[in-house]
Amino acid sequence: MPGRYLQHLPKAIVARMDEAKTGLALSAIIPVEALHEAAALMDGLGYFLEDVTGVHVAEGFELDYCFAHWTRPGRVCLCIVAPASQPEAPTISDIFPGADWHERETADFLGVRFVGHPNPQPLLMPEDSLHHPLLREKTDLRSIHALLPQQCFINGLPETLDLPRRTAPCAAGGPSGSTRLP
Amino acid sequence: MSAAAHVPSSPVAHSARLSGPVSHDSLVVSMGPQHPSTHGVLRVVLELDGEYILQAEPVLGYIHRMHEWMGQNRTCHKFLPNMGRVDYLHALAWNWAFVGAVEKLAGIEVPRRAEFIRVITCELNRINSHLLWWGAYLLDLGAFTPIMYAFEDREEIMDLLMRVTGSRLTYCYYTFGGVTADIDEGFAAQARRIVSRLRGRLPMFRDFVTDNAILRARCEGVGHLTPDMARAYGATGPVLRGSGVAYDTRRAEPYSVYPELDFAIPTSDVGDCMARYLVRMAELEQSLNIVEQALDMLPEGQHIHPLAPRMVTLPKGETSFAVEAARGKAVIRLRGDGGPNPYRVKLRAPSFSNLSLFPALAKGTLLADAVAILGSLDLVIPEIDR
Amino acid sequence: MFGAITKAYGALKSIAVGLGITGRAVFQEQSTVIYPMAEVKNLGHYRGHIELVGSDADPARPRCVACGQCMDMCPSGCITVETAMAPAELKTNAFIRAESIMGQLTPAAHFDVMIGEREPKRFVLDYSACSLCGQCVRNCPAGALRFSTHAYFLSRDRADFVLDLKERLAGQAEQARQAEQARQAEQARQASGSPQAEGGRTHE
Amino acid sequence: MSLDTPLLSLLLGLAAILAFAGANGIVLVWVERKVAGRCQRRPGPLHVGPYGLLQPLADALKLISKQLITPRRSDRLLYWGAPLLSFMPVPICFLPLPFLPEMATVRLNLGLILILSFIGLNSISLCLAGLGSNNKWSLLGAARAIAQTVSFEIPLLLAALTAVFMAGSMDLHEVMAAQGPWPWQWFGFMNPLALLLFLISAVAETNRAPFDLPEAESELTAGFHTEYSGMGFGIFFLAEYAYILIICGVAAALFLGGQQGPVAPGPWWFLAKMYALVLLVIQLRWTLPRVRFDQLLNLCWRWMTPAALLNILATMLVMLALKGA
Repeated sequence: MPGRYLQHLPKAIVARMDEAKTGLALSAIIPVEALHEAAALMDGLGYFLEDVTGVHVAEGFELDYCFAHWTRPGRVCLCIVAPASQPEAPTISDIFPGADWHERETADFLGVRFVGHPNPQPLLMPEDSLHHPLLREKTDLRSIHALLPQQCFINGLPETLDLPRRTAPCAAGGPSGSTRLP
Repeated sequence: MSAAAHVPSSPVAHSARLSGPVSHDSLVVSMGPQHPSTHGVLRVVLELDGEYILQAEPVLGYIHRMHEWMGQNRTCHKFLPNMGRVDYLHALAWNWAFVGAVEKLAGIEVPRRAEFIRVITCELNRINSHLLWWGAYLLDLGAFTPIMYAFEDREEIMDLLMRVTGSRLTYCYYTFGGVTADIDEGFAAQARRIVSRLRGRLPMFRDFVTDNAILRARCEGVGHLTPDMARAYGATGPVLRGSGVAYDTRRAEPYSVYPELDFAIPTSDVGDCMARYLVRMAELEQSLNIVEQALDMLPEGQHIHPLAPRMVTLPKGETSFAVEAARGKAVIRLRGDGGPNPYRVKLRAPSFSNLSLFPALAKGTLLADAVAILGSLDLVIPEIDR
Repeated sequence: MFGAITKAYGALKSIAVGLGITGRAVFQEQSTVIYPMAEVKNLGHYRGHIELVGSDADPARPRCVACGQCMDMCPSGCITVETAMAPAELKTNAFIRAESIMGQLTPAAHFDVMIGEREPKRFVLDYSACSLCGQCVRNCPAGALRFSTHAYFLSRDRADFVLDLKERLAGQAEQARQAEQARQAEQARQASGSPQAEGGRTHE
Repeated sequence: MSLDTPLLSLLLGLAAILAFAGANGIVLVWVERKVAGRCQRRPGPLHVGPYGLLQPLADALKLISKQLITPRRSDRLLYWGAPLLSFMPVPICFLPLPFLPEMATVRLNLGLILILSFIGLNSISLCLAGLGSNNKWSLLGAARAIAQTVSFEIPLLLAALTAVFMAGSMDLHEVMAAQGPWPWQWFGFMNPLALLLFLISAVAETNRAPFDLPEAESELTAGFHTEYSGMGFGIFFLAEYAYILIICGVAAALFLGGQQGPVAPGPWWFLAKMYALVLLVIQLRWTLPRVRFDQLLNLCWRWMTPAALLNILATMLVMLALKGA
């Protein structure tokens, strides 16, 4: 479902993933500028932000925003690449307040700056620390293309991107279903 | 608020790390990092007007160990023991999350018996975790005795888990392709004894604590969490289910043999501390059911796949694997680059998201309520700081 | 008014029930073990620090083939094995297969170790750094390591936790030998007292 | 048993009272810890002396020998005056308690008023301790202590007044004498609501769990005595136990017939009833969670004060009716 919307974002590369292998239903590599819009879109679809993962790659900083849904199966990953020369990304903490801490953590570990963040203090690292522990040596960096062979870097087609709706709600998997406490 | 407006208005605001401006006639107190109710080294900076909380800001990082850096600088086997130290109360869930992620990425098969053993031990560990939460929560609320009763049962379960894992708290039991030791008849018999013993104890817990008028007064209507708010902050686990959302990773992203097991997801629509309390107490019963079923269904076979590699090499690519830990959805995101070390390991800790709710929940409540809310989120600080 | 009375009654009743439960507990058996006076009984499955396993032929000589894999596998780097060539008479023609990571970024490499070719000169465990994960025990190709049940191991000095496991094995073997001797002496005394008992059993 | 010179009697009595208060503190610490242990199915103090009986002595020794630390920028006078002030009223409160049949140390016809007025001083000492420590948690504890004590004095007094009306005297000896030896002749049986209100207020007045809000260690770390070390803390502790005993003694005299009892009336009955109430108070602490501050005040103003007033009215009406009949 989100794929149909996401692929209309300018320059978005949306790929359907093998969920059994990658744990993702949909991966969308989008331009940095489109992140805010895409996050708002995910919010409108009722997804919640699971986490933000920053990876130091040869191209710069790959930031994965993983979203999941309470009733819809499949995890959706929005992926942006902030160039090493300008390690910046727009904050989405105005859309998902929970992103606040995830972004601060990513800023701590990688030194990525989140533009417009309401409280850009270090979260896990000491206040006066200038060290970003997850930065890699240049020789140690891999290209994003080498790291993500599963993503086929082409625009998907709308009909293939529609994820099937689960017939029953996720929760009611077992015969007992869910019990509502008084 | 723009970045410019955020420049701290006074030295107090800066040192206290509060995000909002501090009024000149309010009291700024630092709850923690050594405080009886922050259970570990969490610091919460509070701005108080009398006993009313104007703003609260958790300050993290006191037990930050950079597990993610360790993860990408050692082999999977060497990183595995770290997982018992992330959430030390439900160590097996994190064991499972990491082992599962590596198995998923590297394509390692797990024998069916091992899956059942994992379910049994993981659920026993969940019971243990919930029992400790129960005791510690009552300690937060000023009752000293329940934690002792909880520990009586916890000791039994720890004895049982020590039988196969050798440890009592920070287990390192699951391994890539199975579990490290098989369970025997004695284990099964002891597990059944514990299940029936606990079934007998739960009514006592209910009479002693759950039905207590003071506990009800302290918890009911306190820390009301709406589903919308839970979604905005990414809350999971009993915190989310206490707000009426039946979201459980064991059902939503089925893994292992959970689809074959019959258990319910307790939820409550109320969304206050009492709802979260009741959800956890109901989960205890469900976990007992799961353990019993899994023991009944336990197939013969190997506890570890004979072809399980002694040395895991991660292929290129990435994967996510989520398990339902006692505190919520624990996810390991793993990226391989063809070498034995992961290129990136990301630990998505449920307590991290659940605690990020706290400033919003605590605002406008009394100090005593803040303690009740903090306790009801069931935090494990090493998991938040990682 | 009536509602208030019912509420107050309910509250008081719940408090009375609670008092009943703690009151009963006063007269129940204690559930704690008073540790230094009483023995902790459930340590049968306790997994303490690792120790070396003696070989079948000579219990004082470890089975270890000094392949160094435990060192490789240890997440905390708390094992140090110094290698020496074993006495020639121990050399066999059997090989066991071990795997090593040989550095950080290359895939796992296999290598074969000849049993009895090498032995550990020293086998040192720094227990203060050990996380008891058991990777060394599980991955030992020679089955030369196991967990001890050494539970009451306390010291104020960090240096006391650096254990020479080879020495420990030799000590254990010596203890076992002495215990065996004592047992045999006891048996011999009994045998001489009662002629029916089998007296012909000799040492080894 | 009566001594001729009032001064001698007073001095002897005071000495006896101080000895009793000290010994009582020591014994109650042991009882508290033992009850706590047994409630939690563990042995409690065990190693010092038989059944750990000497443990409180060892603790007292430890407390005495500890360094007294005065926090920087605290108000020294208030800080060190507070523990003394908390213990000072104790001997006065003990004076009118009817320990012996013929003799209270000082027999006053306003004995009850004396006790209840001096017991209120304790809250002032808690307030000073919190204020003087220059610690934010202590300050919160001090604020709580004042509000709590001021509120609960009212139902406490009203409940006591009920018994006073029934007996027609404020002398504890006479209240005692107005009750019969059998439980159904005790005021607590005739008017259980008053007894209940008195007990709840008593627990709140002495800052015991579930109303231990001024110290509330899971919220305020240790509340008003966060900064105290050594005997500063020890005296607060001693005073707390003394107040528990006093208030339970008053309850025993007012509502449980005091020295009156079946078979053989006498001082042992009074002591037995007093200590039974103390045990109840101790067990409450190891059973219940703590109430919240606003709930505590709600309980006082919206439930207990009206109930006590109604109760007093009903008692008067019944007594008038009985008198008329």
